[in-house]
Amino acid sequence: MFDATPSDAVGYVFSAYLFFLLMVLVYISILGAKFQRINRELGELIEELEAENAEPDAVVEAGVAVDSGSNAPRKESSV
Amino acid sequence: MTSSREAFMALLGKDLRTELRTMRSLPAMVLFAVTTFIIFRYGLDRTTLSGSLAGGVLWTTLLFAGILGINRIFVSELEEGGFDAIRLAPVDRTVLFTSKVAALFIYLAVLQLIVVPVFAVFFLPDWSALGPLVAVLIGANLGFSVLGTLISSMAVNSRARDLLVPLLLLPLVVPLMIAATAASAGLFDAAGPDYDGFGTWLLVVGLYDGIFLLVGYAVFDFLLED
Amino acid sequence: MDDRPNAATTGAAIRLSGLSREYGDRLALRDIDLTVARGETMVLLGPNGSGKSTMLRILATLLRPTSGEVRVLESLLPDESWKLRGRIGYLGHEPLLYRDLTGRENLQLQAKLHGIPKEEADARIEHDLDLLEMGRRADDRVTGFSAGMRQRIAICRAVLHRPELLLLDEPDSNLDPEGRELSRALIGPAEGRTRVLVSHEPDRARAEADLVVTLDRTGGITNQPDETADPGDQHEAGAGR
Amino acid sequence: MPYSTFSWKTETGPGSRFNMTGRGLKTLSIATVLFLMAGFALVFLWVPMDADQGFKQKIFYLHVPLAIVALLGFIAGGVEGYRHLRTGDRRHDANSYVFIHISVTFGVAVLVTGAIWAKASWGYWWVWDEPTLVSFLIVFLLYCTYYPFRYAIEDRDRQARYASVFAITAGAFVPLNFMAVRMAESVIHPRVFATSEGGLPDSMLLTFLVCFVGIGLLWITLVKTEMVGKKVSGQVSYLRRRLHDDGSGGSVGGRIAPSVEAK
Repeated sequence: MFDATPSDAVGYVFSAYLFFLLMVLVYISILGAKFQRINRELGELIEELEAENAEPDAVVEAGVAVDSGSNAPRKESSV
Repeated sequence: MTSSREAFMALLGKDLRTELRTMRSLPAMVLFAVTTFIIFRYGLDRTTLSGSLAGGVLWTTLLFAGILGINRIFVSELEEGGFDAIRLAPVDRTVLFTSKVAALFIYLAVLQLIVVPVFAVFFLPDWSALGPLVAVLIGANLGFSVLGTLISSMAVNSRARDLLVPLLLLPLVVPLMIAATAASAGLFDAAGPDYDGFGTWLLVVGLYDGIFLLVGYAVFDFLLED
Repeated sequence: MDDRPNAATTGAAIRLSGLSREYGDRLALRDIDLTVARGETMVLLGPNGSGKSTMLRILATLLRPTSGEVRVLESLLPDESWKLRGRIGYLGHEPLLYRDLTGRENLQLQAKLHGIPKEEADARIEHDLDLLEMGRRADDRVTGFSAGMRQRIAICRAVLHRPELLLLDEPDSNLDPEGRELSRALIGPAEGRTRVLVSHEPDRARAEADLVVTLDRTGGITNQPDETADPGDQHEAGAGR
Repeated sequence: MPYSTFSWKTETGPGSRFNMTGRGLKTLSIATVLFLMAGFALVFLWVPMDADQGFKQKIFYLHVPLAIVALLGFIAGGVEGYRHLRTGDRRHDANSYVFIHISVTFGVAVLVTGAIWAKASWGYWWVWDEPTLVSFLIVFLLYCTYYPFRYAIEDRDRQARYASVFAITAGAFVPLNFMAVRMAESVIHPRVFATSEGGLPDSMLLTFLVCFVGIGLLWITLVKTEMVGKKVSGQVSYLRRRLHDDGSGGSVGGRIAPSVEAK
C-alpha cells in the first residue's frame, strides 16, 4: 500500500482544510451579494413609494393604485 | 366508498387490457433487453458469463429495460384524464398507487419471463441457477415497481419527464441493485450455485420493498392533488 | 339574508365567500362571493383566461382554493372534499376517456370506480348510450371517435353515477345541433339537480340560467345588471346577501 | 460578515414585519466562528497524532463532522417535507429546501475532503472499498436531482408538495443506502472508530466533538441566514406587487427556491 511521506500528508491535510474554508468564504460572499441585492431592491421600492406619495395626482392618472392595494373598494363583488 | 379491491381490479384490468391491445411498453422493453445483451457480449468480449459479472449484466439490463416501462406507466392517466377520474370517484386514492405497482410488477415479470431464458441461452453454460433466481426476481421486481411507480408519478406532472425518471430512479435503486446482483452473483457462480449470503441479501431486498411500499403508500395521496 | 326562498329552505348547493386562487404570482380568481341554491343553474360567462375553468375545477374538488371559504353540497373544501366524491358530475375540457378502451369499457370502468352494481350499471349505460344515439358505436375504441362522439361518451361518463351537482365546462363544444338537443336529456335542467355551466354562448346559456355570473380578466366578478336577460327571474352573483 | 451590513429594521412597512432574527443570527455566527477556531486549534496544536494514520488522520476532524451534519440535514429535510405535507404550511417546504440545499453544499466539501483523505492514505483520489464515502456519493447524486426536479414543476403549490415527497423518499433512502453499501464492501479501510476498540481516545473524542459542534453550528447559521434571505426577498416581492398592483410583480418563471411570503 502506498504511504504518503509526512510532508505530503501535511500538504493534503492543509489543502483539505483550506478547501473547506474557501468554500465557506465563497458561500458567505454569495449570501452577502444576495442580501446586497435585496437591500438595493428595497431601497428602490422605498424611493418609488416616496416619489409616488409626493405626487399622488400623477399616480392616479397613470392608473396605478398605489397605497390602496387590495383594499381598494371593488364595486361588484363586495357584499 | 367503492371497495378498494374492486377499484384495484378495475384499474389493473384497464391497464393490462390496454397494454394487451396496444403493446406499447412490453415489446419495446424486451427488444431493448435482448439488444443490450448483444452489446454486453461485445462490450465485455465474453461469450459466457458467471458470478458477479453475470449478475451485473442481467440486472443492469433489466433495470434499464424496466425504466422504459416505468416512464410510461402514468402517461395515459395524465393524457387521458385518469387522475381526474380517480379523484372524482369515491375510491381510496392509494388504489391508483397499488394498481400501478401491480401493473408494473406484471410487466416486469413478463419481461423477465422472456428475457431471463434468453440470457441463459446466450451466456450461461449451466442453468441450475434459474430456479432460486426466481425469488430474487420477485423481490427485486416489487422494489422496482414500488419505486418506479412513485418516481413516475412524481415526474409525470413535470416538464422533462423522460429525463427525470432515470435521474431520480437510478440513485434510489442502487441498494436494490447491490442486493439483487450480490444475491444473483452467488447463484451464477462458475462452480454451481453458491448460497452463501443469499438469504441475507434477500432480506435486504425485502426490507427495501417494505420501507418504500410504506413510504409510497403514505405520500402518494399528495401527488394526486392539484 | 338571502332573498331566495329556495336557498333558505334547502340550503345552498354552493356557497363561496372570498374565494381566490393563485397560479404562482398570477391571480386566476379574485375574491369571489356567490351562492347557488339547490336545483338552480348557474351560468359562468367571461372571456378566455378569466378563471371559469379554474372555478369549475375548484368546485369539483380537483383544485385547491388559495383562500376563501368554499362550501359545496354543505361540505367545506378542501378539507371535506372526500364527502363529495361520487356526488359530482364533472365534464371538463378533457373527455376523461381512455383512448384505447371502447366507449362502453370506459363507462364500465367509471361504473366500477363509483361502485355501481353491474346490472344497474349495464342498464344505465345502455339507456344513456341510446339516448345520445351512441349505442351503435359504443364498442369501438375511443381513439377512432370524432370529437363530437367523444363528447357524447364523456357526457354519459359525467352523469353515469347520477350526481347531485353537475359541473359542465362548455358541454356543447364539438356537438352538432342534434347532439346538443339529445344531450339535454342527460345534462339539461332537471328536477332537483344543481348545475354550473361554463359557456361561451351567453344567449343560449341565459335561457336556462337561474343565476348568471360574469368573470372578468382579472378573475373577479363583473356583473352588469343590464346584461341580465330577465332580471325578475335571475339573480346576479353577490346580490341579495 | 457581509450580511451584517443589511439593516433589519427598515422604515418601510410596519416594524413588526421586519424584526427578523438579526441578533440571534449574530450570536449564532459568533459561536460558530469560535467553535470552529477552537476545533481547528485543537486539531493542529493539541490532539496527538493517530498511531496508524499519522498526520493525515487530521482530515477526519473535518471530513466526518461534515458528512454527519450533511446527512442529518438531509434527514431533517425529509422531516420538514413530512411536516409540510401534514400541515400544508409552506414554511416547512422552505425549510426542507434550505436544509437540503445547505447539505448538498456540505456534500461537495465531504466528497472533496474524502477524496483528499483517500489520496493521502492510499495514493488514489477515489477508493471503492470505503463504503461510507461511496454511499455518500450515491446520496449526494440523489439529492443533486432535487434541483432539476423542482425546476421541472411549474405550479408552485405542486412544486412544494412534490419536493416534500422527494425529501421524504430520499430521507428514508439515506439509512437504507448506507446499510446496503456497507454490507457490500469488504471493510479494509482502517476506520478510526473501528480500529480503536472501545471508542476514540478522550483527546480525539473531545477534538472531534468540538469540530462537530462547530460544523453543526455552521450549518445552522447558514440555514438561518438563507431563511432570513428568503423571508426578506419574499417580502420585497410582495411589496413590489402591492406597489405595482397585483399580477405583475416578480419574475416567476423557473423559480425553484420556495419563497416565504408575508400575508
